[in-house]
Amino acid sequence: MENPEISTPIAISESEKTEQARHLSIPHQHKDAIGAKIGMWLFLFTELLLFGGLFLLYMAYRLQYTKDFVVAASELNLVLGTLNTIILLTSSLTMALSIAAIQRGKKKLSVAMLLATIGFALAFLVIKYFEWTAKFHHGIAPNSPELLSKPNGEIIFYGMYYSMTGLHALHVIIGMIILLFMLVFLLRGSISKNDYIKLENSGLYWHLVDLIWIFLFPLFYLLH
Amino acid sequence: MANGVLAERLENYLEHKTHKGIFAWILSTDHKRIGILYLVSMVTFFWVGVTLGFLMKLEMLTPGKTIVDAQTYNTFFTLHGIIMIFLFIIPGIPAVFGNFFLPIQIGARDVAFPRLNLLSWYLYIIGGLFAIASLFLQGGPIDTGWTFYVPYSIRTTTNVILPLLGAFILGFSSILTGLNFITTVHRLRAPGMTFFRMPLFVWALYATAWIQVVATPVVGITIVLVIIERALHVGIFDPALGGDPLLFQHLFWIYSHPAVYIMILPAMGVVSEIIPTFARRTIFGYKVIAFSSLAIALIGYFVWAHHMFSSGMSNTSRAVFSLLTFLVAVPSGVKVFNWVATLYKGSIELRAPLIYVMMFIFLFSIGGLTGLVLGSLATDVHVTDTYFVVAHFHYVMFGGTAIILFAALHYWFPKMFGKMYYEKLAIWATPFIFIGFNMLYFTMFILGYNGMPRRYWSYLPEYQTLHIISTVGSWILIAGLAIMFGNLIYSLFKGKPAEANPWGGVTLEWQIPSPPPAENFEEIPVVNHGPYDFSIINGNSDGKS
Amino acid sequence: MEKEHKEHLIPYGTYFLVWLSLISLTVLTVTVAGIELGRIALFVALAIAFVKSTLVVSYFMHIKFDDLIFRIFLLVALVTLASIFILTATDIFFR
Amino acid sequence: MFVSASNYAKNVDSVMLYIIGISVALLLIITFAMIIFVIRYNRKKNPIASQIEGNKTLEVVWIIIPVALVLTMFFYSFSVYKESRVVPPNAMNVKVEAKMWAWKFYYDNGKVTDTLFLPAGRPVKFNIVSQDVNHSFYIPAFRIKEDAVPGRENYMVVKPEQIGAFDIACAEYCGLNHSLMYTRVYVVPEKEFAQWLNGEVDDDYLRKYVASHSEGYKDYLSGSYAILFAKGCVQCHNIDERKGIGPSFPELRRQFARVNVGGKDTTVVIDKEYLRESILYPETMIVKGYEKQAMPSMLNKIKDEELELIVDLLYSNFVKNKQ
Ligand code: HEA
Ligand code: HEA
Ligand code: CUA
Ligand SMILES: [Cu+2]
Repeated sequence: MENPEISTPIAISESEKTEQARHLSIPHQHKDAIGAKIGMWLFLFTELLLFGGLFLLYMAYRLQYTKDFVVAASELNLVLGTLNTIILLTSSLTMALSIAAIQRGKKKLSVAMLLATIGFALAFLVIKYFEWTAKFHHGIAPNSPELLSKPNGEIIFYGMYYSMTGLHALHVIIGMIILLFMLVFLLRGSISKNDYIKLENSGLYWHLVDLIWIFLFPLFYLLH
Repeated sequence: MANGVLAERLENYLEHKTHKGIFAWILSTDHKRIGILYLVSMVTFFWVGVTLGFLMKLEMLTPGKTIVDAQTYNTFFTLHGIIMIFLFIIPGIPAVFGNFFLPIQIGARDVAFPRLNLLSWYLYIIGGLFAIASLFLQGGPIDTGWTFYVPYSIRTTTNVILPLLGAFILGFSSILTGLNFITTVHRLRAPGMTFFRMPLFVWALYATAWIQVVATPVVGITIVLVIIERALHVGIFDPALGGDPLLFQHLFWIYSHPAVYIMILPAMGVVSEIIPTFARRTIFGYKVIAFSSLAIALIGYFVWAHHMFSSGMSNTSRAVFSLLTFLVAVPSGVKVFNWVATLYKGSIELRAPLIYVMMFIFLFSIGGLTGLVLGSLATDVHVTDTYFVVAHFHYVMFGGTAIILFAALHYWFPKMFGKMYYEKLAIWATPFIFIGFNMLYFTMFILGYNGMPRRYWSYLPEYQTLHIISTVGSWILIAGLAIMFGNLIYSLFKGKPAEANPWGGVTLEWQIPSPPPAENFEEIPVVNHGPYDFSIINGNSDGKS
Repeated sequence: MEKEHKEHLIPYGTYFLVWLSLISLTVLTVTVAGIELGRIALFVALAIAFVKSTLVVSYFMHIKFDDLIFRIFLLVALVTLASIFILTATDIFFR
Repeated sequence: MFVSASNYAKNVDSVMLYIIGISVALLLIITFAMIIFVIRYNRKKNPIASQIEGNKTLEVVWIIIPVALVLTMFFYSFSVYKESRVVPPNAMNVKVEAKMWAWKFYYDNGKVTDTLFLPAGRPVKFNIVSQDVNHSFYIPAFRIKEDAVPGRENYMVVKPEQIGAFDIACAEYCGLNHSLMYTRVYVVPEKEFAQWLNGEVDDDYLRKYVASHSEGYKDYLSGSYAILFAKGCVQCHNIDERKGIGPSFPELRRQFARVNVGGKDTTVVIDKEYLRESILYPETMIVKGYEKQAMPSMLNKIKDEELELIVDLLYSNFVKNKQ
């Protein structure tokens, strides 16, 4: 502490001040697209970590019950799973195209692509519904005697399966609702070539849903 | 200050009403009003928690039953823990003082997403009501402890789902606040306000916000899983279905350890504001303090399993987590040293906020240093789940964060409400708080080392003497707090009007009138020096303007 | 703000290409799963999933064209996630 | 301080001393520095502050020193702790089973007890399991505990060295009677232990042995409710107000008990005599509302001093109208 550095006030001239102000000031009434996007990404991280917790559980249980997991996984319907993967990937494409279209001011194309995305989302849910009900039909539902008679590892496998795909399906539903709102905004013109951050953010959300499925798919359907 | 004169004409935020009556508050998106909303609701919830704490201490007067039976006691400490952790100490400083001062300190007019900010408050209220509602429902209030360990939380017949849902919603509220703050810091700094010109309070909030965003979802999912396991019997954690209770503990602490840094970092930020102001000199080691906040936030993720040393996890894990725990203590130590060094060759005025800060440094150091005893395997396995832990966390949470809440309340009271409190009374409260606090909690260290487990409704008679001292301490403490709160509440109505800058502070909030105008700044300021540049004030020997 | 977006207009074609790769990777991973690979099967499946997700994040989610800050943010989140996994592994792999 | 009944316990105490010693030193330095600065650099004495922004060397020093200190703490602590995790080849096995709210101990030869008996000088490996929820097997005198988690088996190693009787507590919250889940461990010499294990002497012999061979031996139930659990009382009588198969203990707080004696209702004063009678000859006086199922008589099932203990325990903790 022998050599104190004494800070001196930095005098700043009046002209320099206004110069800085002009450069940096962001009037707060204005919409801040980057800010909104930062907010959205941060939200996506929370989603990532939310599913991260589930993946962590999956990892632990899979290590503990490797054999049971393989047995149980072979009972899932690979065809439906693959189909759903393709549907979701395609919906991601149409989502991206919808944004690309509005960036170029092509409203009609944008609306069409958005509709397609919503359609794919619906298709995904319908397939998921059939998958689940088929399982329920075979008596494999939480707390069903059929399931409880299986080895512990399989009970846990289905516990993870239902909670992870269930939570994912919930996200698809929420995503669909958001996209429906975006459709309305798009038609009303409050999303336009000059201001499409809402659509962009919804797109980010939608891609995240896709992203999670990309990992769910091999972990549940491709175990042999 | 110069622009204070100019701003005199502006309507302050308390006068500026966008709606009528109560709606001027609950529909306002002004960050200052939202801060006050949080303050009021938090104090309300908080007194419920305090009352429970007080009753628990009464029950501990004698072994066996003193005033309540075992089941009631179990619900008491559970609700006490839930309220204190989720409703009081986690949102605490960020939601009240962060909301109020973060935008002002970086020269912004509001946070990045004002409406989201108000939504956070609503979620906070809803979550809080959920947590408390179980008191009035069939089946009785939750009795799992605030840690909700499975399988007990799956088996007990009390109302578990509702408070869990409450905790989930509160987590959501916390996430939204964090997200808002990060975006605000990145997007709304005034011209010239570079990252290294930000006050350390802002740095602390920024680091905290990151923990809120990346840690909270983990507990969110854990809670959801317990709820669905309880409601639908999906096999996840329940050992009867093949689940592993230890995984619950991992997931729970992955959040709840970083959460203790959510509690303490903002408090540390406040300390870094108060000390320079009253020592009238720049902070010692600005960058080191700023980076140690980030370091704590980061390393804070790597130590959670020190809560599980006796749970049966692998020996490797025990060693790794013990080592990491010791390392996380270092950045906190660095901060303490820097604060003390900031007093060196200062020009110190010993006002109430600084007294609270000194109390904080002492109490938090005790709490933190006993954290080392807990981080060490040999000793932790003896004292884990005993009153030693109870003492540790009251020292860090109450002696640390809550004491700084008091300090912050005194420091910023004039600015928030435009009134001065009675300095003498504020100072008079401190010895009561200090003595009461140490009687109440220091005894718990001894109890714990002597083997008195926590969450015990009854205990062996040999522990009684210490329990009696402790209970008497709680009465002295409450007397001190009553003086302090009484003073503040009285001053709210009868206090003298406060100047714009009563302490001679140099951060931006002191450059605007008290209370601040509705828009904070008439004109967004241009920043051209670091946050604690007292060289201008030091020019004239009596610094106050 | 509009400026920033207009600078990185991605051609429709790019999106189609990305989509094509995603679909082929899906087909690949399903086929590979049919082959008996033993222990490494999981890693192959995860590696493919990782490539797919990188594609989605870089192109569909524009990370590749956005400000540096977004990449740093993403890194922070991923590092957190990774450390949680690794540290939990010190327990579950050594029981 | 209180007893440390093994070498390991003493080692833990030295780790504690080491950490606390350093901590106290640091705490004093910090506190004194703080107070001295506040006095010395008071505004009156020092009206103009020096604007010291930092000092690289100093800051590096106070990062390095704490790191070094905590590393020594870690290694010291870890080297001590290892002893409780490494199972020595000559270790004896005892299975510990926890359930709400009692302990059971299983020995290798099939013997089962509800208080624990251990030979002095021989390492013991406890295999800890739970029937229902989490508990924690805690012996303060040995400075060690390990959770009992359902669905898995945890272990810990202890080497008792001192003859004596020590408390065993449950240290993980497990519901209503968590605070009453006490029992005891009796440490006896190898020879006596072997005799007991082979059935040559009974529990009581060991208890008496401990009572006469250890210093400062306290009454083995020292006010805890353990005996009520060990003897199974709490299976029917609750310690809190809830109704069980029999009346709850807090019902003893009433001034009189309304009882049915030989088909006639009367009231009797609740005193020690009443307690004793009710335990030994429960069928003679049945509390109103509980006539359906009589309690088994404890005559010849408990020893006289145990009876006195229970009576004292109930009398001092529940009976409010003491004469
Ligand atoms: C504000 C909240 C807060 C804070 C800041 C801390 C800080 C720390 N805590 Fe604490 N802790 C809790 C809240 C907090 N804790 C709670 C609520 C629980 C119990 C939960 C429950 O079970 O209900 C708990 C429990 C807990 C445990 C588990 C105990 C058990 O159940 O067995 C452990 C174990 O390692 C621990 C360690 C630490 C450490 C090492 C720090 C460190 O960060 C402390 C760092 C600070 C210092 C070290 C002091 C200042 C520094 C100096 C004076 C310089 C000298 C420094 C060195 C030589 C390093 N804590
Ligand atoms: C910040 C957190 C906090 C605070 C302030 C307190 C305050 C108190 N606590 Fe604690 N306590 C916990 C957090 C806290 N507690 C937690 C997490 C647990 C664990 C629960 C569990 O095991 O599940 C616990 C457990 C716990 C136990 C252990 C129970 C057991 O294991 O059997 C006991 C025992 O007596 C106790 C006592 C008290 C008392 C007497 C008070 C107080 O009543 C003392 C008096 C204090 C006041 C009268 C007021 C203080 C004022 C403020 C802090 C600020 C308000 C200001 C503004 C909002 C601006 N508490
Ligand atoms: Cu068993 Cu607590
Ligand atoms: Cu911790």
